[in-house]
Amino acid sequence: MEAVLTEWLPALLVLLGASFMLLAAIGVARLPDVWMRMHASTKSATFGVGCMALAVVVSHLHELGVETRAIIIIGFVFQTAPVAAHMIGRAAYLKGVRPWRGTMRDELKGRYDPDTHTLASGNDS
Amino acid sequence: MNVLEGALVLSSVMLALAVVLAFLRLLRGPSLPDRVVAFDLMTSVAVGIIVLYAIATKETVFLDVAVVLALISFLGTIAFARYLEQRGRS
Amino acid sequence: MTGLFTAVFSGFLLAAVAPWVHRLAPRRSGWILASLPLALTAYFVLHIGPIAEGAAFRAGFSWIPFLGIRLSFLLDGLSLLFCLLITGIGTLVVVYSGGYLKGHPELGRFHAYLLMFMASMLGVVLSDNAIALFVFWELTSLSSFFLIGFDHERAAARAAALQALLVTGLGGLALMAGLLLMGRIYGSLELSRMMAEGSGPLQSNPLFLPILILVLAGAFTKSAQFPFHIWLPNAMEAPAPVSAYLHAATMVKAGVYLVARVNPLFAGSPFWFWMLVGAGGVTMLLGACLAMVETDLKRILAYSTVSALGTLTLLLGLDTIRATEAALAFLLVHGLYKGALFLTAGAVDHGAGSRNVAELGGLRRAMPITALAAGLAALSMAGIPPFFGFVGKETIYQAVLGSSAARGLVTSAALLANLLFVAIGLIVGIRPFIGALKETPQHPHEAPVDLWIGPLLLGAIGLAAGLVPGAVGHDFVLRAASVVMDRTTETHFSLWHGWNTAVALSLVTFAAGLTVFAARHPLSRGFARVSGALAPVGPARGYFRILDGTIGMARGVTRVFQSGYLNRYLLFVLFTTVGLAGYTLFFRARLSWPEEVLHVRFYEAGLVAVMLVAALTAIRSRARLVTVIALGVVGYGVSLLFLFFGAPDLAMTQILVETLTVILFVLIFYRLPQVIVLSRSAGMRLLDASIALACGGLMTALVLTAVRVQWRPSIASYFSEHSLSLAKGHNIVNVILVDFRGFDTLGEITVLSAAGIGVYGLLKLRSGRGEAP
Amino acid sequence: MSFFLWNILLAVNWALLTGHFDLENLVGGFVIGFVLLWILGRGTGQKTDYFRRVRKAIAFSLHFLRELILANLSVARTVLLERRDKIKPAFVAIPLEVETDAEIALFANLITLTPGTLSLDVSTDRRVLYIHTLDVKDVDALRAEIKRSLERGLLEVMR
Amino acid sequence: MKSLLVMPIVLPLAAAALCYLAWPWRRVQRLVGLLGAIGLFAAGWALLAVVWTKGIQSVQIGGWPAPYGITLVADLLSALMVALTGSMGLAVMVFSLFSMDPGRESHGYYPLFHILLMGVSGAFLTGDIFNLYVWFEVLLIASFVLMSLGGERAQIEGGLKYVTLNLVSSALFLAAVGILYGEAGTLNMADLAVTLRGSGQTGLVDTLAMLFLVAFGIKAAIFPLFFWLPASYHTPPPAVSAIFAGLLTKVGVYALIRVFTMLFVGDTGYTHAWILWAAGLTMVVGILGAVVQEDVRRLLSFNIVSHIGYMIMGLGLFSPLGLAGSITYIVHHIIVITNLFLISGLILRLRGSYRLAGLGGLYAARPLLAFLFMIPALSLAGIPPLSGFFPKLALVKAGLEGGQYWLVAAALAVGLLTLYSVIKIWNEAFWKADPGTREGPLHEQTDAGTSGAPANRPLWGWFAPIGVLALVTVAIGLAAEPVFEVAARAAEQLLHPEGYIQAVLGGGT
Amino acid sequence: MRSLILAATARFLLPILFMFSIFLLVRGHHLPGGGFVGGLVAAAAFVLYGIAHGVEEARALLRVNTISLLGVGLLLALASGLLPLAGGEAFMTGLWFQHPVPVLGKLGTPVIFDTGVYLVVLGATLTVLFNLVED
Amino acid sequence: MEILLAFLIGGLYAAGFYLVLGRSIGKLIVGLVLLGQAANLLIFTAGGLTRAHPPIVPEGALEAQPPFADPIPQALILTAIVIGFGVLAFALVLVDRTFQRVGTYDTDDMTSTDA
Ligand code: NA
Ligand code: NA
Repeated sequence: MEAVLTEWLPALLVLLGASFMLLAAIGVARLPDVWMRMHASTKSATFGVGCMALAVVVSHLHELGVETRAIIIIGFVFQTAPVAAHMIGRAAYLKGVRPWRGTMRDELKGRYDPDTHTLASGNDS
Repeated sequence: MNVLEGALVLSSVMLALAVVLAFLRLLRGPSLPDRVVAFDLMTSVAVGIIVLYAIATKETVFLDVAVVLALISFLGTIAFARYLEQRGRS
Repeated sequence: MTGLFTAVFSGFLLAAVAPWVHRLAPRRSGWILASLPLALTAYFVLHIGPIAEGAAFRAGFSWIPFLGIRLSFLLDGLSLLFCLLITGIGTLVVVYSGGYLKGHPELGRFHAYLLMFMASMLGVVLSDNAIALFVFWELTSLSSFFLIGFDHERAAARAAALQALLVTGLGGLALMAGLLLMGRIYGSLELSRMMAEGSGPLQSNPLFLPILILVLAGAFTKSAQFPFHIWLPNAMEAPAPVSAYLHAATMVKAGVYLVARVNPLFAGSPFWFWMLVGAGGVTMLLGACLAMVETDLKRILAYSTVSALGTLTLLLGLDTIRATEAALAFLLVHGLYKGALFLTAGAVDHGAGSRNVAELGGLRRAMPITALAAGLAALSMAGIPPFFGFVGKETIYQAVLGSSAARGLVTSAALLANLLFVAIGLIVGIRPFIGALKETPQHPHEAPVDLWIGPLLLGAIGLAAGLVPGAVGHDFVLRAASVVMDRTTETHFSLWHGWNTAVALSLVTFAAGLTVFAARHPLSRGFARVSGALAPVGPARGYFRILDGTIGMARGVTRVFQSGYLNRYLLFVLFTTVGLAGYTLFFRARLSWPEEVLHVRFYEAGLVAVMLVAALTAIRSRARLVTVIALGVVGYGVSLLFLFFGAPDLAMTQILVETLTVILFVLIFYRLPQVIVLSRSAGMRLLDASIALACGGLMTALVLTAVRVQWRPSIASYFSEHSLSLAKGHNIVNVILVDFRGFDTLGEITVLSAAGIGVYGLLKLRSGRGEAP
Repeated sequence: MSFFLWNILLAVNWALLTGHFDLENLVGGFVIGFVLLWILGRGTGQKTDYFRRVRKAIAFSLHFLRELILANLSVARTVLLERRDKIKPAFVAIPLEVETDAEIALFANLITLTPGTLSLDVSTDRRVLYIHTLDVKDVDALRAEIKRSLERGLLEVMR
Repeated sequence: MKSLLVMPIVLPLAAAALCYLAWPWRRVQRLVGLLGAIGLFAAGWALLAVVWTKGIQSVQIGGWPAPYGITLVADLLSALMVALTGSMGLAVMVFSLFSMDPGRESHGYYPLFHILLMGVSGAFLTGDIFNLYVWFEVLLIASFVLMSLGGERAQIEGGLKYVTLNLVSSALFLAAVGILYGEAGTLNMADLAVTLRGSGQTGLVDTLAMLFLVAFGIKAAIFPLFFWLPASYHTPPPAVSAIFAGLLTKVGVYALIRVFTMLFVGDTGYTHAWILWAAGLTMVVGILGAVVQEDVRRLLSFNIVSHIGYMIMGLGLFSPLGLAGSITYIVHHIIVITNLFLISGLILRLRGSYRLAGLGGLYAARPLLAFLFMIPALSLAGIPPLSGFFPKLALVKAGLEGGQYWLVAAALAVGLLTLYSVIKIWNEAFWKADPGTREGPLHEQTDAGTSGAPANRPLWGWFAPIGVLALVTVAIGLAAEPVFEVAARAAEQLLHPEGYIQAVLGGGT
Repeated sequence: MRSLILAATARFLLPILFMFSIFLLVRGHHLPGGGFVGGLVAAAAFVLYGIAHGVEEARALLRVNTISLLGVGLLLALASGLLPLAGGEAFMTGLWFQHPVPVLGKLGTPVIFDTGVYLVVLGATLTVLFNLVED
Repeated sequence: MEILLAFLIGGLYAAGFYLVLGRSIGKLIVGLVLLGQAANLLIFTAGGLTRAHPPIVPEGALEAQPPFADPIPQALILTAIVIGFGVLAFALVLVDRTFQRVGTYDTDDMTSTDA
């Protein structure tokens, strides 16, 4: 039981985290446009970091300081990664990066004011 | 070598690969946002690497570095995004 | 013995207050200020007796013992002769100046310069310490500069002042080196100490010839010997009293004084002989001939002064007791008549408004006293008995006839110069006053007393001394000559020695001189043609050629080095780095490959590879943001390296700083154009790349040596031992930062604060926009 | 909210009692405290929705965790298995019901972390959230699903 | 004593910090600035007096023993330099109070000025090689800001070159310190001296010496590393130029003297030969730059470079006389060049230009100014008996004794060209008739800096520091012996660092 | 155009980051951190807030002028160094209270010094970034 | 590892110097940053490397247990990093001012202040 808790569980979490990070990297390397890549980087990398930090939590069960730090990492990454994705994603759109040609539809098209960057909801008219 | 050590080695290989893949995207672009995404990912992986290193060396102080990196790299990405947006305007 | 100090420094003190004295009594300032030189004259006159008895007066104190500089004064026969010349003529010149420049707004300053000169000149001839002598020597050059440039709004005056300063300055520097070397050989800078040692140590020293050249360079520039004579005619830009005082009677004789003073140390050397005789002879003839070409009273006098200085140098070079006596006698003669002639020239200019000899004539009625003074001086110059000039000329002939070498040549040269002197004397001192009155720019009128008293007295003294040559000769000349020759003589000075070769030569001189005077116009044209033809290679042109050449070279050198191109500056810096450190490392230190201490792990190698590629990307990328991101990758990579090798504080700090750096870059790059393409030639890029790589290679090599070498254990263990026990902290790095080496941190946060203020200031305070809020 | 404070206090108290101030004991203390409060709270008859909200929050968290894992699995599938020309991304507008800044931000962030969706921006009038979908065949069904599961769940916890 | 040694660093820092707190109140900042300068002046001279009477002083910051903690050491050279720093600081501060525009005054001029002084004093006093780096950076950042504050085009352009080259220097310095620590394992200079002497590895030590030569050479502005100086020193307001000209390069020279008398003395035949080459070339190339300038401050800037050559000449000669000459030369040059830059500011105020072509008539109109110009100008040219003559004499003497005849010839020739260059200013600005074409106070190089306030501030405040400095120039010329006495003893201490080492490490090591 | 999402997040993150910075400062003497790192994190917090809400608001939140922070920080650091002079000790000699203070741990002049560092770093970084963003 | 780092350091120095030598002020400043990083790594490496053992006195111990990384270079680098940051912040704004005031980013066009 002790070995499971201090060895197998951390090992599993570490491997899981690393795998998802690798997955994120593969996604970023392979997917065809910036928004699709962000799906990979945001979700998988965040999840990967989360797993790793969790591994710290489970392998150092008796130090509050260490655990808090791991939890801070998890909380912070989950809080900020989507915001970062939002900022980059919108900047990319505003900058005029072309979506991948396979993109089915674009309900954003024409909603941004090119000068003020205000975004219309489309139901104001 | 126990289970954890094995997992750590394997993980470090994967993370290294991840860094390289992200770095390749960073080099190739093609657009600036692509590079920013790649950079952002690299910092995330770096957080992972540091956590891994902390576990491997049993030096919990390294974890603080990961905390700082996680806290601060966000700020860098935001700055990049702001820059991109400003650039897009002109 | 404070008298000598007072004698020298009272002049400086009075100079300092002269402008205020002048302001208090603008009309009488000349007379008032002249009381000092008059008093000094009296003071020195009082010493005539004792010194004639063979006494010498000393005073001195240690001024800068560290450099062996004493402010030591020695009044002996030689200095006394000069002192009387300086103070006596000084008195007259100061009086004269007050009248000559009456009403001039800068007369106060003029007085100051004149008095400063007088004091400096006294310092030169009284100093026994070589460096003290040099100090005063330079001060005379400086006062001369201010006086030549007195009419400073004229470009010619400024140029002449500069020229005089540069030429004499050049010689001065050479002299300084020469004197220092002499001081080294003798172990003392006191001239009298050197004399006591004799000429042996100096003449046997391998540096003798360089020293001789250096010292003579000083003397020749000051005394306007060929080819350094060029500054003197141009110095005629100065007001007449200056020409009379500095550029005829005293300052230009400083070089002669120097030669005379150090003669005991150098004499006997053939170099000494030939350099003095050669330069003196050429200068003597050249000056006399060029004087014939000129039409301006002062320029004629200037060239004749050059000639006289050449004569003096030649005579000193002959190095016989007779020649030395002749030199000193002629020095006195020349001082008297030339001073007077310059002053009368000034009076004529003042009264008639012209100095052109062709335009002047018949002024005797309008300016009788001036005419009298000029006539007295001219006759002395021409060497007519019973004037003192005759005595001088006789002794000169006796001296050249007694020359040990090249007697014929020297004698003919002296004859030629003297007969030209006769003509010149007539041209400047007689001709303007006789004959029919010529039309002049100004209605001629007699000068006020200030302007004629000086020349008249000088002329009169010239006559009086001729009448009693023995008194002058014995008390001054012989005593001075004994100093120069370092032995005593009993020559008898008199107007008439009976019929001898010298008298014959005098007659020839006089007759030929009159002939030349009669034929002066065609002769002058002939000389002018010759000098005109020689001008391009002459020293007058040479001065400008050297000056312009230096400036041109300076411009070229400056353009190469201070090109304005930052790239080139950096190339210089890096070349120097690689050159000096690289050369030293590879050729003077033994290099060896260090043993690998820690084995490389795969992720470390990968990280290093990523960092290097990122650095390359930073170089190659044209988009700024990519550069910044690449920079960020390198920075984060560095922090990971810090982490891997046990430096969490560093890693943390590096991450924070790197991120903020990226933000800063991003904020700045908002405002810059996005893409920058600066086309640079492949050659330039290659140059940059190779020098950059060489520097990088140097750093690699240095790190490799540093890794290998450990001269002794580092101080690190101390910090480990005491961090907790004494400094109460577990984190050794932080303890070092806030305690062990907290002082560094204090400086560091100061830097940060200054940077913050700097950014604030740069952004907020802009020209055209920013005043105080 | 006083119940929440009480609960925290009890958790800390528990940790101190055990003598080990670590995460285990804090979490354990919190659970024990929650149960105690729930029992005692019913006894005193004080009106509070604290217990309901905690239950909802836990439920929502579990739901979200499931979504998160699903999201990552779906990304994995898309990245590793899906052929490129089969992927069907889109930019989609989602009408918003959440109102406050914090709600909108939280909602947008949760959307990003759930399968196939990535929040891009909120319209200036705060009425529409624009998202990017990675590989969704039926956009309208997605819209409905998001509003149903995520937005509703969030609103229940927050209000 | 322990507290006196830190005062030259603490007082300016306190003044700077108080100025920060008094940010919105310009008058308070002016007062604090002046008081701070007075304090530094007093501390500097008190320190010199103590060192003179009681020998080398040292204090361990934080009480940590050497070589572990940072040592402050004042030998005579250091104390002398600090005293001069205080003196120039006070003179230029007074000048600033009358000449600085309100814009700069309210944008950090006073705190930055004090930070500059702090850095300079720190560099002179520290006995720790890395701490020296820190003080260098302190004075550099302050100078960067002072250089570019105001944002004129010339300031910015010059500032960029100044910043870039000095940062390259810092990177090299840092590398040298890193290598030095890696090999010697210590940072304390006294300890390093002991260690290097015992290392026996001449080649490696020589290599380090060369790195330091380049790093400090850039800061000292020697050939061929000086380019940043003439590119920038003429661009900021006159008070700033003056303090830069007087002090900054001297810190580089001081650092060269310090390391090349303490650390790198095992192979002087090699290392110091390079210094001699640098000395000669610096003199010559610098003065050649000066003679072609047509702008007062540019001309003076090149003169700074040229005269750095004299200052390191004595170091290269490495003899008691040579070093004493160098030290005396530094003393003289600090005072004289500061004054000349102050005078250039006064000229600007009176005539609205630094360009020689646009100047003239000052001799007739401003006899006092002409007189006050001539003193430092002639002193710069080494005219006796002013302050510049005797150190040059000492250097020439030392050069002759060392058999360096060509170097002596160069030194003498450079003296003549220096004379030419200052006379050029004299002839053009003072003697030449006033060309009448006033370029007004808003000439291209004047800027926000000099246009703002000065017109309504009294001229005596400009003249006072100039006059005092001129007086000092005359005084230390006429009474050069005390200066030489101090310099000679300082040189003695430098050539026999045992005293220094003893004062730092105590008897043991 | 500001982002609502970022603004809300920043409002939430500011106190967390700020507290973390103080944590780093306090325990820096024993574990990685210290005044410098702490100050930078605090600065990052305000910068983030400034980017999200505008510098005006961030300044208002900070209340004090950033340049005063520099002054206070430097004076604090200086005072900690000068204090031992009164007791005849060398400049910057560490003086420690006998008993540790709860939360903060052992207090002494080096801790005060580190606090000065913290304030200067915060002040300088914010002076730079605020003015740059505003410009 | 030291050898590898030595080459990394050399590479960073070379890159930094190359960028500084280029004419663009933007690249110049990037080059200065690289130089600073290279210098920091140099100090770090020259002082000797120790893997994974930070110089911290463990809880309960009286001094750090060897092996531990040399704390001195770390403290020096920390100071250098901070100083470099301050200087860089200023230099960056200076570059910005240069571009705004001079209107070019080419250092070859900035020769007006020289002879
Ligand atoms: Na992310
Ligand atoms: Na080593």
